[in-house]
Amino acid sequence: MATETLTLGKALNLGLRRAMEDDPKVVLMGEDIGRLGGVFRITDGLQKDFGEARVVDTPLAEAGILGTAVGLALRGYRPVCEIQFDGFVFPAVNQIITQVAKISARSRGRQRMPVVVRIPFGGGIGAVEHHSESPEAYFAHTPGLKVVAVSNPVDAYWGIQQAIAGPDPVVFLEPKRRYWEKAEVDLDATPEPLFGSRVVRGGDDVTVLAYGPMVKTALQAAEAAAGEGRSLEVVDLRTLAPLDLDPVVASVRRTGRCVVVHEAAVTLGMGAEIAARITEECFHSLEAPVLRVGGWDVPYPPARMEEEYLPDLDRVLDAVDRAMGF
Amino acid sequence: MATETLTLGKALNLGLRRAMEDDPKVVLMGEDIGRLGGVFRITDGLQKDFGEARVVDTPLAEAGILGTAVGLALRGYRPVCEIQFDGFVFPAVNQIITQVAKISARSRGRQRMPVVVRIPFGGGIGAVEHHSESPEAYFAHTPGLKVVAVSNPVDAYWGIQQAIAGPDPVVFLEPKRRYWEKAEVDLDATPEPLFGSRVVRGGDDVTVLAYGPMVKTALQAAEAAAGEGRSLEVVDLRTLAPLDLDPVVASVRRTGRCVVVHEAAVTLGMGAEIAARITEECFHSLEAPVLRVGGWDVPYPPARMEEEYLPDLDRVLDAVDRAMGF
Amino acid sequence: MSTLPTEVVDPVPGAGAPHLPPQPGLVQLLTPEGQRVADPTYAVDLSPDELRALYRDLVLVRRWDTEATALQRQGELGLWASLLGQEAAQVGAAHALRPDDMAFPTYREHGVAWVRGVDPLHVMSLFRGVDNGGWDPVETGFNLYTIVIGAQTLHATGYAMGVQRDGAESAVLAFLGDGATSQGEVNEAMIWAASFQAPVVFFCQNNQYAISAPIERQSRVPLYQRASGFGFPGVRVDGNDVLAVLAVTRAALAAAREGQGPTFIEAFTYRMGAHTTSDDPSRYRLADEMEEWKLRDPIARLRVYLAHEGMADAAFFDGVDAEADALAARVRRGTVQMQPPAAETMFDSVYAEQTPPLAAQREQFVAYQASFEGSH
Amino acid sequence: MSTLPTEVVDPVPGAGAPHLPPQPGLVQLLTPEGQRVADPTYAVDLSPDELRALYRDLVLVRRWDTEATALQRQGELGLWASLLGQEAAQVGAAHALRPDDMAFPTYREHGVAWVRGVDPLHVMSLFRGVDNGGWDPVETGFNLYTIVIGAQTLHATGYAMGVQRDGAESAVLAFLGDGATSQGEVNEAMIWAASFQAPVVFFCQNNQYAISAPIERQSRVPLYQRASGFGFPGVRVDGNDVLAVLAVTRAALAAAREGQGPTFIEAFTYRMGAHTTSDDPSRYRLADEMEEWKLRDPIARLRVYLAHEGMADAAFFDGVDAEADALAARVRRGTVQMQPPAAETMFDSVYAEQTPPLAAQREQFVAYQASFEGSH
Ligand SMILES: Cc1ncc(C[n+]2csc(CCOP(=O)(O)OP(=O)(O)O)c2C)c(N)n1
Ligand SMILES: Cc1ncc(C[n+]2csc(CCOP(=O)(O)OP(=O)(O)O)c2C)c(N)n1
Ligand SMILES: [Mg+2]
Ligand SMILES: [Mg+2]
Repeated sequence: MATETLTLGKALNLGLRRAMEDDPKVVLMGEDIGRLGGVFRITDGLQKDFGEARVVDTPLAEAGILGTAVGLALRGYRPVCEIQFDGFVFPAVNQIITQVAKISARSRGRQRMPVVVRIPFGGGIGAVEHHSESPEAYFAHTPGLKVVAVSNPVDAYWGIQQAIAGPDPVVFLEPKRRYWEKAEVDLDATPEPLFGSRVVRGGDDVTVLAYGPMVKTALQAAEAAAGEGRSLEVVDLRTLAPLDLDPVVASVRRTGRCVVVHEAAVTLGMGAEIAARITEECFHSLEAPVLRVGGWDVPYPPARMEEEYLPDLDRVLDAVDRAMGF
Repeated sequence: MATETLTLGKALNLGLRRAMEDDPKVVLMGEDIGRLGGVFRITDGLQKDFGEARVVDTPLAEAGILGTAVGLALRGYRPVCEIQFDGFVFPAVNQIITQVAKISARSRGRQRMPVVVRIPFGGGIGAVEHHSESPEAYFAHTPGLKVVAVSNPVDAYWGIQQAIAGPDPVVFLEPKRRYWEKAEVDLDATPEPLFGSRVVRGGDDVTVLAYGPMVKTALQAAEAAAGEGRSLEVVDLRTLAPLDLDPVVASVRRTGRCVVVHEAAVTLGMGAEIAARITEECFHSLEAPVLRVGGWDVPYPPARMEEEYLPDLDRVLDAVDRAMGF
Repeated sequence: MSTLPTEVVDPVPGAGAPHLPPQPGLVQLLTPEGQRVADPTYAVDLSPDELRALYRDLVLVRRWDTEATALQRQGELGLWASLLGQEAAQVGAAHALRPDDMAFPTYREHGVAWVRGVDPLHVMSLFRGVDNGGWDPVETGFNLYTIVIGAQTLHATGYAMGVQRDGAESAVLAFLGDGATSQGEVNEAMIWAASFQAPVVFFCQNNQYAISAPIERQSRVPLYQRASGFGFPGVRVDGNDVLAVLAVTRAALAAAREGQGPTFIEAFTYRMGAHTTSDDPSRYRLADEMEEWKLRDPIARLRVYLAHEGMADAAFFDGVDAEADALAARVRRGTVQMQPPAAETMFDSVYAEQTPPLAAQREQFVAYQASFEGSH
Repeated sequence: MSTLPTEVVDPVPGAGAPHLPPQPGLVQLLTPEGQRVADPTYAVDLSPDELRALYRDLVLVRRWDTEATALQRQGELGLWASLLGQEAAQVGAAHALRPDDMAFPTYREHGVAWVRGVDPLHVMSLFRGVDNGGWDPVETGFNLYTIVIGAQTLHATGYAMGVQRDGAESAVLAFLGDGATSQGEVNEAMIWAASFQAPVVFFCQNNQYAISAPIERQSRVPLYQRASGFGFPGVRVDGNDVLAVLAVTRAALAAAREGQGPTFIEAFTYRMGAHTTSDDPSRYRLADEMEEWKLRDPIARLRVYLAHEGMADAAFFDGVDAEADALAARVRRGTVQMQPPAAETMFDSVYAEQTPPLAAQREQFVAYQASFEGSH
């Protein structure tokens, strides 16, 4: 059994490598992903081993990356596009929303779009403007897309392979500030399904939902809460479209309280949808409204103010307190 | 007192005219808005009267329209951009989200962005693909933007003038299938504030929220419900960012039930945010969860299937029934 | 207000005031009067059968187009985007394609669809609002229509990159309009195609207008010159001359197949109808202009040539007309009968692997619809 | 896999293997060896004072840049985008601007900022993560930095359309990189500028790389040729020759002011440092290349010229160096002291008219922050 200790970034790198070995139709495309190996080195070494036809350093234009990916997909390829930073996905949004997301329905299933859009997302790395965005809600609101946000090396390793192997377009969100976090990854395990949420810590008092970078934050909050005798159940949503709320519903029916955490602006962030759905499903079990902890409704601030912008352990606990106090 | 019977489209046309008379810095920009007067004739006659410098037929590129609007705004102009149809706003989304929405915060208020983006939105006109979209949630989720959706000629006439006169960027959504609906407009009245919702029909059993084209649908539902002895209070939200939920909260505290209606896909549509907020504000008054009636989570279907896609009177009443049955 | 040159622009030769003599630099093999002329670079040598086939296609697609416009007026279509005047550009370009080539149309390439063997009824179903075009893009080598201006040019380029990776000797033809040349994505497609020397040919029908915007709004210089800025050849061809279009497109596709990279073709033509049936061109263009372009009709000149050369007689022409009427009748019959699929199918091809929430929505929808059965 | 020409591309003259003799078509007025040469089209006639002022600016911005890189290494900045090697392109272009002109930079135009009178500390505050650049764009005629590649070229063009509407005789200078030329929006900016004959000059610093992507990935032909496809002039200038850059930019801005429309300037230069302090250029470029470009240093040649012509002596050069050190010290002192504004200010300039929900969020935030006072 091959178990390795991998960072999240390295797990993605290995996952991409394995996907490329498994299927010669997999083509990686993006800015600086070849010779440089990507600004986060997620594609490190892949161009050397698979050649320039399969790891394509593109011209500098995100619409071009996604638009040509559509064409490659129509020709039978499985393009995996890297968007260098979250804030630079917007030039590609026209292709993603009007083409990638719609082509299967447009063609009544004759044409499929096995395109993966990898986006390092979220803040917390002290970066300049546009490098710390959390654009997931734009995609999760768009019918035709699937959206995944991994939180750990194991899901990163398997998730990227599953996303690539799947027949539908996937916006694959990578928590950039967790790229250097490590875990043991069993490279031969049977992976969990890509589109499912998972209870990552059991608890009884409040159900805390998170995804991507905030899973660690939620777990830290649960640890701290335990010290004060409060028991939080933490769910890693893993998939944002489709949302897998079954484990959440089961949990909330038990706890009666729910807090959702994400970095994206709270207004119309994932928390909004989750709150609406959970309230509908668990109406009679809820002791308090579903509370949301998110980024404030302001443009992501300069790096030296981001600590006050981002949800942290304390803000999660504050929401837990408010939920308990209802 | 000058009261005229105006269609919604004509009210916009007059409102634009008045805004241009009031402020020589107002410049209209868009595809086919000049000689043709726009595909919906909303700018009819304005180029003839104000000249080509103030009513600009642009090259065919939406990013170009929004990007040059930013520059004009930085030079002290007040650009009003027409996006020909909702589905064609996406090429401009990069400029709207990364520039228009952020420049005020980026410059700490030194630079303001009095840019209005007019978008005929929504379905129901039997159009081909991309001509029936409801993209409001993308904008309402974006800090820095204001989003307005008018439902009637009076709000259209005043709203467009207020949006143009204001100092912040406004995505101004026009319910295209209601362009031909008429109302009396008092051209000299004192308008209501732009950013406020309004109770348009009083009622006691369920609060129904709508905006843009769905206000009429909600009112029709209320009428039908009244026939069956059920009293619906209908609120025209009018503004989607900022959301003015005070009248809604007051209403729901009384009715205990709330249904939100929009054409956009239900997942992460405006209904999600409203449900989350109303539940938080009215938790102890709610007799049922806030229910959402929206477009299905599929790409907008071909015209001859749109009737089954779009919320209508029956679907609103169905949700009302479910709310009552909780 | 000093220098506002919004409309005072350099004339694009032949655009504002078209005159019959061909423009310098315009490739032409058949004059508007039906005379065969030579071009220093481009030639075609077609058999009488091939020439008659071209003529037949031109007449048939025009007849179909006329019928479609009529059907729209009668409420049977939601919309129609007429190709009137652009038949030669489309039929000529399509005849240059080999079966293994791939075409990426806009929303107006009914003539290309026809030549690629797409059933006209599949095009009609889109404009009727029944679906988004029901043909098989793989079987026909003709992608679905793309309505978002320019998006398909990137798809074509990416597809051509796939052709390269397959080591195939196919080429890709990307259609676009003159207005589309202003879209950023179209320019990116040209940058990509140049950078990767992808086997794609950009075929721009410059029909002088993007809805109401005259070509001068998009470019002050002839459009075909755009390509040189990206480092590949551009050529302007008489878009109403089916022979010239065929010759130029064939050459460009051959170059693409041979690894010489992209070409930009500007087919200089004219939209004789409205932009679509929703449009009112009298608001932005003069009748004179149309009168001049009528003299350059793409079908008339081939007819004159065929007749004059004795390659076709009255029986042939009558036969084609009869065939055209039969096609129109078939199109009409098929169109008026078309019904949309069951509404719940809108849930079925959003994803290849259906998601549980959408499956649940579908169930909810079906149950809700069923609740009305018998009631209304 | 047959013809995959991803790296086998036509050489852009002088990009892959730069050699000292100037490229044909490259405007140069001062050779790398410090010799004044004439150009058939462009001339400048500068007084010794003006030449010394140019030299001073070149040295000062380089010194500032060096200090900033050091400060980043010491953890005082989050990031730094070095202008090393591009001083002449930036200082030359900036000196061509008049006070009433407007410049739209990317994120690397510290040299332009300096010449426009922006306090270097305002640039430092951005890279320290304290704000997004605190200078006043109106007062300095220098817009805020734009990080989304190319977005500013449209802003510049729109601003220039405003200048037209004002009847003003100002011009606009839009900065962009070689990589940026592939963005759709940049091409749209050129289309707009051409269509409206807007008084904007596109100043592209071709520093041979977009992070790791060599210029050949963006274009197979020299970049300045892009403009001709859009119908306006393009010119390639030696970007390491401050005199030539000044001459060419002045001429282009003058033409813009006179209503002759846009120009595209390709300043052929080289990024001597990393893309930013986060980058590791050893992964994608060879040391040789840098060695060759060192011989074309933009400062050395002006120094040689000044000295040789007797326009500056050791005292002058020493004085400039001392000034540079003083500037560096001031930059260091100011930078390490900079603190972010109070966190709640992030709510304050999202809108000019604050919204009630955001005001409520601010209150909530302030109350929440206050709840910790004294506790940790
Ligand atoms: C991105 C986008 N913007 C706007 C439109 C609306 N629209 C449809 S056709 C058209 C004009 C297209 O002109 P051109 O490219 O010359 O093609 P033509 O219609 O003349 O064949 C416009 C503006 C669209 N379909 N897509
Ligand atoms: C839209 C967008 N995509 C990607 C990036 C990330 N990025 C920052 S700089 C850069 C390269 C820019 O190259 P070039 O235009 O040549 O300018 P240079 O950095 O060489 O001055 C990239 C890809 C970005 N800032 N914006
Ligand atoms: Mg056209
Ligand atoms: Mg560069």
